Amino acid sequence: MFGTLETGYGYWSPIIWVITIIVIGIIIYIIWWLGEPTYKKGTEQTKPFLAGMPELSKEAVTVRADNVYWGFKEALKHYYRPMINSHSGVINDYICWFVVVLAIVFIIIWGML
Amino acid sequence: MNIESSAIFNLPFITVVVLIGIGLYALMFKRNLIKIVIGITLIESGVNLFLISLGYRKGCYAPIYTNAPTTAMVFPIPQALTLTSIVIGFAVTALMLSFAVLIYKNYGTINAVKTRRLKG
Amino acid sequence: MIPMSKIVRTITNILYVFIIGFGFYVIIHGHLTPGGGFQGGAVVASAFALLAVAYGRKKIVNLLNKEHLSVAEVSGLLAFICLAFLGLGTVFFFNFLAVGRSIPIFSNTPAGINPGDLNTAGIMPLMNIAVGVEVLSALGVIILTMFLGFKEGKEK
Amino acid sequence: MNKWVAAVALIIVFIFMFLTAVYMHPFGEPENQDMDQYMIENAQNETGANNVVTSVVFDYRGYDTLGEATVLFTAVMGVLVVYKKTRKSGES
Amino acid sequence: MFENLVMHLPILIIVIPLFGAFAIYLFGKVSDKARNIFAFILLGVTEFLVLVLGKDIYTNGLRVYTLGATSAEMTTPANYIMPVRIILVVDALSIFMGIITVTIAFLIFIFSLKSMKEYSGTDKYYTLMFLLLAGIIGIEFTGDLFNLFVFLEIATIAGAALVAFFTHKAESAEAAFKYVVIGSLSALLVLFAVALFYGQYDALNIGYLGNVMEHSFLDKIAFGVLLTAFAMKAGSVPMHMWKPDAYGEAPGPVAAMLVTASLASMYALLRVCFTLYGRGLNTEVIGWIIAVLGLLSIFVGVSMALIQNNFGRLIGYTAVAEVGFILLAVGVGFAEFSSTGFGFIALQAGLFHILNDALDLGLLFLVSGAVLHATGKRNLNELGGLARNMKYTCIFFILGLCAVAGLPPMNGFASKLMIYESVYQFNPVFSIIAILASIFMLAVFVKVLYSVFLGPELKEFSSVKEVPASMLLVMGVIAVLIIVIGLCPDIFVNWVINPAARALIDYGIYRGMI
Repeated sequence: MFGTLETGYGYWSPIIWVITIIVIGIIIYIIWWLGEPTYKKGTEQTKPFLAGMPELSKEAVTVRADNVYWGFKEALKHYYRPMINSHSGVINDYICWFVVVLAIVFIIIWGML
Repeated sequence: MNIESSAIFNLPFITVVVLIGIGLYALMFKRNLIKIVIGITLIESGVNLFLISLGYRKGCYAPIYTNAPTTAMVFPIPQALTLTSIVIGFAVTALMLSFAVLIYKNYGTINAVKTRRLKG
Repeated sequence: MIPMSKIVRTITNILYVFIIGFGFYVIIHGHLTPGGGFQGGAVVASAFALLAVAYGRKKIVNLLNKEHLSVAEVSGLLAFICLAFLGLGTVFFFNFLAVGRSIPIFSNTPAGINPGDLNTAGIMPLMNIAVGVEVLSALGVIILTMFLGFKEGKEK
Repeated sequence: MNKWVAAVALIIVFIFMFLTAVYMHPFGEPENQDMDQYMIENAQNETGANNVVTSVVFDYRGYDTLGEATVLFTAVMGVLVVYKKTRKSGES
Repeated sequence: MFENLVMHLPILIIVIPLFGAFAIYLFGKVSDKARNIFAFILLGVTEFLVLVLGKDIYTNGLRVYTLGATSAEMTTPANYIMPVRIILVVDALSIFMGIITVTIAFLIFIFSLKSMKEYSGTDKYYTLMFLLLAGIIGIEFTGDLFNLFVFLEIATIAGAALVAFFTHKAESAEAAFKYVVIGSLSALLVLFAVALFYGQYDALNIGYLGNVMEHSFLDKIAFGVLLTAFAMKAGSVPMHMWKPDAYGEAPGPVAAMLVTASLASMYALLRVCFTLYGRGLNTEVIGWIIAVLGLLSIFVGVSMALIQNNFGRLIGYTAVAEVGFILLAVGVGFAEFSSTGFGFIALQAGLFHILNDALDLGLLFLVSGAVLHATGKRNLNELGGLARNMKYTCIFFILGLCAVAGLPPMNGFASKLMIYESVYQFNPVFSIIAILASIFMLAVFVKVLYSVFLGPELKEFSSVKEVPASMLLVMGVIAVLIIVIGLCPDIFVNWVINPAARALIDYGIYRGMI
């Protein structure tokens, strides 16, 4: 069939995938359409409820890139600290890594002879 | 191949390896950017020497027919390759040195350990 | 950089003509003797370096113009690549002037060991000159640029 | 990166390169010489130049020479870029 | 006449950009507009020629071009046993890489017209861009090892000078210095390996060397040097650290071009492994080395990308991971080395991923360039809420995100699915790690999407305008290509990728032409 890619184990057909997505979308739309239309724009419903506090300004609630995935980074602290240290930014270290890999490759190739 | 005899007669090749080794040492352990450039230049000289000494044949002359004493000539191709490689090395050296100048202008130092705002 | 002493400048005045002349000799005899465009160009550029060191920063700007040099460089390269293009009737880089071709320029045939004849080697003398011009002006531009340092432009 | 690991790696690389030098054919006695012998014998007839090196540089391997001249041009461009006037500050 | 033109195409595709580079510098002294028109025409011609050559090679097989000989097909002199001149050999793989390179360069040129307008020294920028293009195509089309070194140096020097283009920023000089040191070191070691070949066999031609090679100790050493040098140039862990530096500091379009430059190193690695050495090596061990390097690249690249705060640098780390996917697939393909079964599928997947990598990362780098153009900022901490003012850029970024993270139905998904499934049959653990890393990749780009485009509108960006139409057009073209390749991957795999992979496996054809 058009658009079917043999992947060695099975196959991948983007056309079928797109059709499936469209069908699922239609079903979702039908379910949404069957629901009760009590939502109204511009009323009290749409405002966020922050435990009765006044809403903070947009600037204050912006999550900056450093804080995204903070928990993940904190959990993997012991992995990230040596990784950041090894990316030291010194050109000599880059070449040291190169020479180390060269030595390892030489040893493997020599053992292979 | 008889290793004992060739180890003595391959002295030019051993010089090449020593040059490349010194160059790699400079690249790995010297913190001065100018010395790093010198390291690259050393490796380049080593490779050039390697090429040119590969083209040598015993008892032969330069491959130029103008008033040549004999037609026994050394290999011409390594000389052409070395010429190319020397010019390329010159170009790279000029570019690296001007980057070093620019780094000095911006950072005020050419110590590799201090010029590392890009890390992590 | 300040100019050097009068002795140096006088000797430079005498020498640089000879250096440039020797450079062009090496370029033109590239197909007969050791040397060629690159080596000769480097020799000529060393005369530029000598001038720059002897005369210092202020005067060298009047002596050598970077714009002209860079235009000369591009022209040399364009000449070189166009010579290569001219062989395109057969194959790129075809030596269309050499031995046995129809155009009788640079097409004498040397045989064996001989004292040398400038009128040989096809497009090689032309390419030598093109490359020589390119190299001398390229090295000249590099020497001048690095010698003069950063421009007094407005840095932000 | 540990300095000692790097030093050991450098020594290993050096040893292998040393072995290359030892295993290379004896200096001055190359084994295969077909390509160079062809040029020594035929360069003068084919190109008309006395200097075999020049005929290699500009005829047999002229394309490399074009690349080489281009490298020089590129380096000049690079040096000019480094020393250019800065007009705009792009980023804060 | 037409047949004659097709014969000369391999050299013309390299030389026209080279000629253009020299001429553009002269034109730039006269007028900017004339220069741009001239450059546009030249690139258009090159694009057309590369497509014509591609059609010819996919129908008639590979082409050789002997420079300076009396006839282009005469690879060896009459009655002589070996080639003495430089020979260009263009087979399906070369032209595949060539089409990618020229197309990306063409698009990037149109993008740069507006985005680089307000910086000084634009004529040097375009000259260097053309030189970089010529260098990359020279690497891809050549059949001569020393020539490969020369063009590698052209690409390195031009790339380094372009990385340093923002001279008003201190970091760009540092990144360029690192790039040129790493690049010239690897090029010099390549030259060392070339000298080893030359000393033994007195030959420089890849095909001829493949035929006569005896796989002695020196050849194995040369292989080690070549493998490591090209892996470093391609940016594989642990020799990847120059890559985020250089990509992060280069202008966006330049970074997109540098992606194709490192893919050209990947091509050189493939050429050395498959065509030069072929089955003479212990393919299983070498395949394992390459695959492990790839796996490390995937893991380290993705995990380091997650904590970056610079837009370009973050994409640079994901570029490391993408190269890792290619290396993993190619390593599996090399370990199996057969024209059937999962090894061949893995090789196809690796080549397919080269195409997708160039497109996806190209799009993302162009988006970063567009953001830099619009806001003047690259630090993710300072950006936010741009989707309100830059709707189209945001949409293109989301498309690129889906493609690079491997979400269906984008092109990245198709190639990654092939990689997972074929690698799974080689070693299940590798495949699982690759899938996990792909999920992380999505997380990385969701972070970028959130911190750059989503979120409340910030005051300092309230007057930001959408980038000019030509830049949007370029990003749109790449996005359309991504979707088209994603929707009908089988056409590309069967028509384009399959011959390229076959050209690698059946190395006898390449060697037999000499």
